[in-house]
Amino acid sequence: MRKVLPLGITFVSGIIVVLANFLAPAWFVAANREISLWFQIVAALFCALGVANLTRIHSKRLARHSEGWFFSIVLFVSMFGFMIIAFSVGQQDDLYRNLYNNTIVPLNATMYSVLVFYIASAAYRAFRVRTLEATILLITAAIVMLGKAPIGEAVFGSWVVDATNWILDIPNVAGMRGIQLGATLGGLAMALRVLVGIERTHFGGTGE
Amino acid sequence: MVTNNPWIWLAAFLTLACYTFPFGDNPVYRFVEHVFVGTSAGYMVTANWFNWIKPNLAEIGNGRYLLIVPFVIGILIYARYIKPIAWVSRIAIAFNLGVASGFILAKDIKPLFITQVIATFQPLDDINNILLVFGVITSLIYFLFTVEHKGAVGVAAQAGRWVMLIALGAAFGSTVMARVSLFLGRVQFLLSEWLFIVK
Amino acid sequence: MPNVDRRIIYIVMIAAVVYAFVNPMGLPVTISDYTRTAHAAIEALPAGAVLVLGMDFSPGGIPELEPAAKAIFYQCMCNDVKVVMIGMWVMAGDMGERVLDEMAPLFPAKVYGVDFVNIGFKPGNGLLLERAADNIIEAAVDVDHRGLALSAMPLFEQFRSLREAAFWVCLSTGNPGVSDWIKVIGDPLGIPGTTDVVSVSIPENMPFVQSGQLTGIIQGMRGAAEYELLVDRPGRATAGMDAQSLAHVVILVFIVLGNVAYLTRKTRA
Amino acid sequence: MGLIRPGLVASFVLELAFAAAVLTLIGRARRGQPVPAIRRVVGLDAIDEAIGRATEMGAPVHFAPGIGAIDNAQTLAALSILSHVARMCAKYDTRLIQTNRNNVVYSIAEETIKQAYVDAGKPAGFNPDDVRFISEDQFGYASGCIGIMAREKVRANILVGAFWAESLIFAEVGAQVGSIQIAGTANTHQIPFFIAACDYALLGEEIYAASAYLSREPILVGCLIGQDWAKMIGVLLILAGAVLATFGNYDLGRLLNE
Repeated sequence: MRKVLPLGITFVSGIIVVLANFLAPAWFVAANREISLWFQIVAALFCALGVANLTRIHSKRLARHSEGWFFSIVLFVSMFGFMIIAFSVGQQDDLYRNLYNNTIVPLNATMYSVLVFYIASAAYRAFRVRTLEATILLITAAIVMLGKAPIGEAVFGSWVVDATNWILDIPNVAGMRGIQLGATLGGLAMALRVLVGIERTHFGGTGE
Repeated sequence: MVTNNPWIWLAAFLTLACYTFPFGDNPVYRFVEHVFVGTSAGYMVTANWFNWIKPNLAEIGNGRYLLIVPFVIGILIYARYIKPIAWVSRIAIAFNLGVASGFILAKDIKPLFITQVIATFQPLDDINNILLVFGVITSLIYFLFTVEHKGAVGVAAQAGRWVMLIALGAAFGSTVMARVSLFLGRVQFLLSEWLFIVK
Repeated sequence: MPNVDRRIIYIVMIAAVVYAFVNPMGLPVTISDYTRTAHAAIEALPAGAVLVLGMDFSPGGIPELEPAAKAIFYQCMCNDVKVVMIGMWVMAGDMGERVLDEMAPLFPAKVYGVDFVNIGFKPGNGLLLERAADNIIEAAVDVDHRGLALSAMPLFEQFRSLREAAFWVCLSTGNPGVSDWIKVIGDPLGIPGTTDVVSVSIPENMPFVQSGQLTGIIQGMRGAAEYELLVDRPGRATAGMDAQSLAHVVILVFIVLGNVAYLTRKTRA
Repeated sequence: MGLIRPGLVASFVLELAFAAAVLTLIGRARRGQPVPAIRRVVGLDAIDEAIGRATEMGAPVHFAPGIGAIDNAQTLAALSILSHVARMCAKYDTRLIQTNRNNVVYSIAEETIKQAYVDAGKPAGFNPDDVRFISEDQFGYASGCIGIMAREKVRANILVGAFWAESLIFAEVGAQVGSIQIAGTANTHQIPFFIAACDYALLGEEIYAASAYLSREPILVGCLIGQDWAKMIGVLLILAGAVLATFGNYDLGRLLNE
């Protein structure tokens, strides 16, 4: 029961989606339509997993007064605070829009933008012509960088742009396509393993 | 000249606080990090609720009782927090992964494999076409794992590796622009919306 | 100078970008064929046609993608093309509202629900698109990001499914994103479309341009700047190009210095 | 063929053939029947070498399985490579620090390492405190990891799995603290940083080959051989199609579009 039921559900739901795509019979298509809607609902209901996980981890931290417990309070206040405000005023209220645009937007955008510092310091420390391969990589990267920033063309002339476009259009398309054809096959094989139930690692952590 | 909008001040504070991190981990950064994690998790819930869950509950209210089934399946995922019945959360995972894998098997092969193969059927009468065709072939050969890379196969595989290195170099160069763009966006915000230095 | 404090590197980077913003050099931006192709395809849409904007990004994608979203919206409104925004990313609805906040007031004659609409986020990734290709009102449970009923909007009297779209543009940060649009809408239904991708994803999407599955491509912030110039409305992407230039130079200089230091040490040792 | 949708006939036939090949090969491998051998991927030697060097220096090895969830094929590959690394570390009594971003991956990694120590005959050598869950947040995880790399004086840094923007942070800090670094990912946009900043990089699908080679797991081996055959067919199709196109014939493309 604990094994067969989930594997059966995976197989039946998946096979309908596959066959409805390739085969024409109307009832397949109808079943597929309903299953797709169900999938959307199930996926949406997973939305509180983040809140649940964080609540679990951070309430433990609070209870034990372990290092950094104060930050757990910060987390709870911002998480539940945001939800309470959003639920009480809705998504079109000015309060919500201001809160979203001035907390989530700057935080999300700035967290990732910190990477610019790492790429700058890695440029100095790590990107070295240690091997022939690293050298090819760096030379191509340098040309593309010059081709993408307007200053490259202003200083070196239009050949930088032409070279960049050629790199993107010919060797890049060839290399990326080679990688992607392989990756697509890998994805298909993985999906097949899950569908027929020989891949079960994803059930890990749900008890035996 | 700075803005007197308190919301912009809040956004500016959060932005600057994030930038203390590269200079060393510190309490201000840890504070905003937790605000970030908390609000993002809360947002997932509210956005899904307003745009999807609430209207579908209304549909059930309108008599589409069949929709109760996916609601039950979806809620089962939370059983993983209750030890004795943790296994029933597998039902939700199983359904979700079943449909997702079915979707990959249904949709990927044509546009991501066959169309790509067909697009490589280029007449070999032009140096760029020849490079493209043999570039794709050699990079595929590089990824053959049941054939030893010796002799002709070895030469082709080595050529394939070089072609891919050029592609990866292009990815490297493009990433620089991506990372700088992220930073530019924040500097634009600080200089124009907060400090009014630049229009 | 083998052991420069990394903080000095960071400060040089910050200084370069701020300097370029405050003192713009106004370096010319030449427009690539990729951007021209995308622009021309949208320009050729007849009045009354529907263009679908896939808002598949979050705030991290704003600097590279929002300027293009605004420029495309502007172009469509000027040409009486209708715009429907929908997204597989959870923040899609709010990303759409940011575009409308700035652009809708420029077109007082254009009406929400008639000329443009922001459906916002709906779950399901590629399966959302598949259902929307069947029936867009059902796929959205008849609700847009503002909580209004789609079935009451004049736009959806004519436009019942993504099949009826004339063109699509996916503003893509990653996954889900442009590959789902190609897999579900572009390739099987034969509806032309293009994408604005963050710069990281440019190389991996070029094979789809070569195969014709994408009609041109808008390449990150540079592409967005080119698009702004094509619709004759320079905005944030164009304004960022000088800072891009200087930042790229700084990084190239760091690479060169790092390698000089490395090679010197190697020859000495 | 009215049953199959027009335009998808060739796709459906090829997919069925692929599925049949993969499933047959997995079945054969499971029953111990002969299947084609998988060649050794070059980077694998580097893994053993790196562990060896850390052992000589009495320093720990750090292993990161990427930040993907458990349904990501790259994470699965990472876990089977982890099993090999853990067995090597157990054999040489070298300390292994393993860090995680995903809760589920964390619990499976812990089991994997424990089992490896048992297999190596040294169950007492396993230290649960060295398998660590850092943070669900991408940058929270990254900053936690680089802290460990610096404080614990890691000398071998093995990064295999699905990495995103944090790849550069790891690779740069690893290079800074002087670790031997072996990294691999199938996320194309991150491979260049691994090639530039690490001593050895497994490129894309090589991580799957490495995991199949090391684990001899029939599922992995069968899949990999099936994919290999499909790639060979891809090569032959492209060659034939290009030659035909040179003579102005595009029938092969039309046939595949049926």
